[in-house]
Amino acid sequence: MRTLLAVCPVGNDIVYMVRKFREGMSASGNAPVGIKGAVNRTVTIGSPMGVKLPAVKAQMKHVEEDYGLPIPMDAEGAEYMVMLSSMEIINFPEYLGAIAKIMNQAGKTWTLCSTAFEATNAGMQIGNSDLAKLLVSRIVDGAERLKVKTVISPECGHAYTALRWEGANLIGRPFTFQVKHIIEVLGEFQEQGLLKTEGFETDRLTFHDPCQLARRGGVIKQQRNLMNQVAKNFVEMPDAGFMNWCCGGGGGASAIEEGEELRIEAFKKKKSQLDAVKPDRLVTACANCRIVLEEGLEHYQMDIPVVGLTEMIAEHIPEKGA
Amino acid sequence: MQGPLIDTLARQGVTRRTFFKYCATLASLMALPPSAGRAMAEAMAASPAAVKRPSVIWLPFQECTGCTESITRSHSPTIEGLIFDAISLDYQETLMAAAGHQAEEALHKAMKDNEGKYLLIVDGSIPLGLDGAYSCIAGKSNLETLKEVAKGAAAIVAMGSCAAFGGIPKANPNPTGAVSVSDVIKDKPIINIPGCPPIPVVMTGVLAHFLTFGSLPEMDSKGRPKAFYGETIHDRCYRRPFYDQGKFAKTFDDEGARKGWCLFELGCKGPVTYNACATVKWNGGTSWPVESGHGCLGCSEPDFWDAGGFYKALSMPADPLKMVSAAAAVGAAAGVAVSFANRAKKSAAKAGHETTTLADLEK
Amino acid sequence: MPLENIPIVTVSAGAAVGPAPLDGLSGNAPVLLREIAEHVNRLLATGESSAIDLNALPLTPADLDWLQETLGTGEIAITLESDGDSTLNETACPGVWWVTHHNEHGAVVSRFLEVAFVPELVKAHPEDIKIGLEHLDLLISGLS
Amino acid sequence: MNEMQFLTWVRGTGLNIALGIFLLGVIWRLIEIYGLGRKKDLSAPRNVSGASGWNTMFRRSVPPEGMLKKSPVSYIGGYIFHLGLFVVLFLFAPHIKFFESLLGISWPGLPSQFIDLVAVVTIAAMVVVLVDRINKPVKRYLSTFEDWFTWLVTFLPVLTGWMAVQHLLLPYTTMLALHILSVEILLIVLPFTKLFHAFTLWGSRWYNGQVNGHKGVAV
Repeated sequence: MRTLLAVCPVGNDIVYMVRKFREGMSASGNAPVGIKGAVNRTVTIGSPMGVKLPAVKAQMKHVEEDYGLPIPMDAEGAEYMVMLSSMEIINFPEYLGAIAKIMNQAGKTWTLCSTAFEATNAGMQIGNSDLAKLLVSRIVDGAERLKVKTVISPECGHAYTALRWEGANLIGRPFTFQVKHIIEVLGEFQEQGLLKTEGFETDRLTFHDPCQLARRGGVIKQQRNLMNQVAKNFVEMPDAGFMNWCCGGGGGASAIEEGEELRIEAFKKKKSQLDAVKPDRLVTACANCRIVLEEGLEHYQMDIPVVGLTEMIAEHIPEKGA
Repeated sequence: MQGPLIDTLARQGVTRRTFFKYCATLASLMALPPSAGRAMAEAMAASPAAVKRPSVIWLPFQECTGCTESITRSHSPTIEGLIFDAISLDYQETLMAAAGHQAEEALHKAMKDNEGKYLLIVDGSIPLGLDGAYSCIAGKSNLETLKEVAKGAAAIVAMGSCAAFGGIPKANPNPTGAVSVSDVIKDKPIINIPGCPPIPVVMTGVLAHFLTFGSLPEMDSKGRPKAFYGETIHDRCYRRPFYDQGKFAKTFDDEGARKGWCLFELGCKGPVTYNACATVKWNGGTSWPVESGHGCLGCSEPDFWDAGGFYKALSMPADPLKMVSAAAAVGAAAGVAVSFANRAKKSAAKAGHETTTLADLEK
Repeated sequence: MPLENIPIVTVSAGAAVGPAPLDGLSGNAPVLLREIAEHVNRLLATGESSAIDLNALPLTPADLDWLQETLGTGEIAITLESDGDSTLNETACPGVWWVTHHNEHGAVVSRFLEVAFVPELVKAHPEDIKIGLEHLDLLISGLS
Repeated sequence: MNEMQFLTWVRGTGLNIALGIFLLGVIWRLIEIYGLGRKKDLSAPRNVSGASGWNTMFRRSVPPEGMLKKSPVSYIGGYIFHLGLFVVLFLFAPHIKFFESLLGISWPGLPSQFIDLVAVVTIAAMVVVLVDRINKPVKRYLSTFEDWFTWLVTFLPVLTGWMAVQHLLLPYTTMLALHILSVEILLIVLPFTKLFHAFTLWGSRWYNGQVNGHKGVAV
């Protein structure tokens, strides 16, 4: 599965066609059950997985203890406001620690926002502009209340697209702040020499480009520069970058149970890419991709762990004072 | 006139070699392979000359006498004349000495004496308008005459495009209601020799066939002898190679025209015209329209007069495109109207949009 | 006004007259040589004579000139006087005859390339020979 | 109606109607499509050189890396028949004469033997593309009536034109008339089917390129 966007000779953009279709289906109550639930939880509770603020706080506390670094919340005037996806809060707490380490090393001020910690925009996934707008507005309100310069989208494809490209159009006015993907921010730090790492990964690594980040987001070079900073044995899969093949869960297939068969079938393409380079580990920068990839790798009994790029970078940041 | 034809000819001073030469040429004209010329010559030479020359009646209707002119130009004293000596032309208004009642008598005598055996040649179309009053001979409409004379004919030759297809009299708006012979007569073998005028040798070729084989030659779907009308002017045109090379005269006096390039763009109808001009040529093989620098008019095809203009290339529109500007205007108007409607619909939808809520998802 | 002041544009006859001047070659003539060779081969192998009707082929006047020039002139040139001349000329390739029939006005009515030991038309027909024999007999009887 | 009258009709009345509907449809649809306008994108643009509508208009003419190998039939076959259609349509002398009569401008043509060859190659390519559509389960599944229909109305003018020139099956006059008739059907159908891409191609490429160029993606 590779979006038609990249190849259609007459310039059809299938994504927008599907979006229009979803708009109608969702408004008429015909969206898949699973995704309806996710939207419901995001709107009422604040997160598609039902994570509430106390859970985030508990997580913050754990990370603060583990890393010995403060995790600021609602710090007005901070340069960066960091968003999380539920996936990271529940499954990948390392992400928060990684951010703390990186920001600390770069000497940047940053904060979480108590009214807008969840980046995932389930409204956009279900294809409903009104709900998507509601969810984006929470982030905009939070960012403007805290007067931050930049909002950082987590390693989550949809969250990034919803905020970076759709957000301003949803609320009908340009943002007063910038929106960046964490990989973009890391790339900037790297360029500015604010990202100092030590040691190298020596096993064979490859990188899976999330479609929302690369093909639909324009972030392609940064992740490669970052990979090369910490990995000795980084190999590219065939078709990597702009023309990369989907994890199998793109276009919302990961958000619904009915999509499982499709995901497994589509993963064959990914498998052929992986078989071509036979990596020891697979690095990516999208929590959604990560889960779908893991599901696929398990199904095809491939023993390739999947890791997030941000965490991997963080692991190479020297301990403070060390 | 008894004995083989060749003896008859010999008595008229025609040697066997002359006859064979004629047959070779005739075969070439009839687009038959060279070997056929010899076979034809052998067959004709050996065949007994008819005891009695077949009677031929020639009826002129709405015509210009061009066909007769064409035939007579080839008539005497050429070898074709010999073929004519082999027939008895019993009625031909232009050529016969008789006139008035005598002529009518000759016609009726020939019809009576040769009933069921005479060959009827018709040139000119038959007007049906005003009960045929547009053209009458001896107080009878052409329609009446044709029906009467055709009754006893063995076969009919429709000479020229008028008799064969209605010709120029039938051109839009066809004021006289002109039709062809085959539109009127349905129960007799009819052979069409169209052309405006037809090539003389085609006429003599058909007669030669009738005399030697006693039948009409093989015909195409339009009733024309295949031997002469089997291929298009274009296919046998000596300028064809220039067409294939994409070399065209753009005007009648440009460089291309002087170099003899293809006249397609000047409106030549050669590609859709079936006739033998390109090989037979006119005026004793002197030249023919395309060789003298003018495109083919398509005169041996039905309705050539109304086929979209003589100087318009075949690939050009036959009529002025009247609808185009109107259609463009209507299209533009429709486009603008629909655009406004779309915009109105869009703003109405925007104005009437009820914010969807979670409840809507569960509808 | 003196006569020479009247502008008269002279156009050379070659350029102004005739539909196909020297460069009017269609490219159809050279391929004919192969066909002629086929016919000659057949003549040698089986003795079967044959002919090509040049008027039936899309050849320009320039093509015909080229062909005639290319085939060249042989040793025999026969003229048949019968209702207009016919010329039967051997080309430089023995067995290949260029046959042209004219009508009594001198116009060319048909043109053939005949591949034969002797062109058919040249041979005397037995029937005619019989008549000639009768004539001979008559002459002989006149001697006595 | 004999074949000459048929030919005169398709060259006259038929052409008049077909060109009328064609123009009406094309102008209507172009105005309607472009009249829809384009919303201003309020998100902050990411400027990357090479990422713009103009770039995409040309870049999309070249198969993206690796795609040629992935679907050679679609790309090579597609290219051949599109180029073939272009050559046959615009460089065959009788066609140029037709355009000249409509537009008043003309240009040099190509020898008809060459056009003939191109026509045969085009026909072959179109057949291959069709067979590919039938054989590949995904393509077959995605194909609707319109896909088969538009293939046919595009194919027929090439086939009948070639057959007319080659004197195949029917007399030239009839075949030529059928050829023109098939072109008229194509003209009538074109504005209202996917064949309209002949007109919208560049615009939609530009649009696509522009939308993605805003994101800094050179599509």
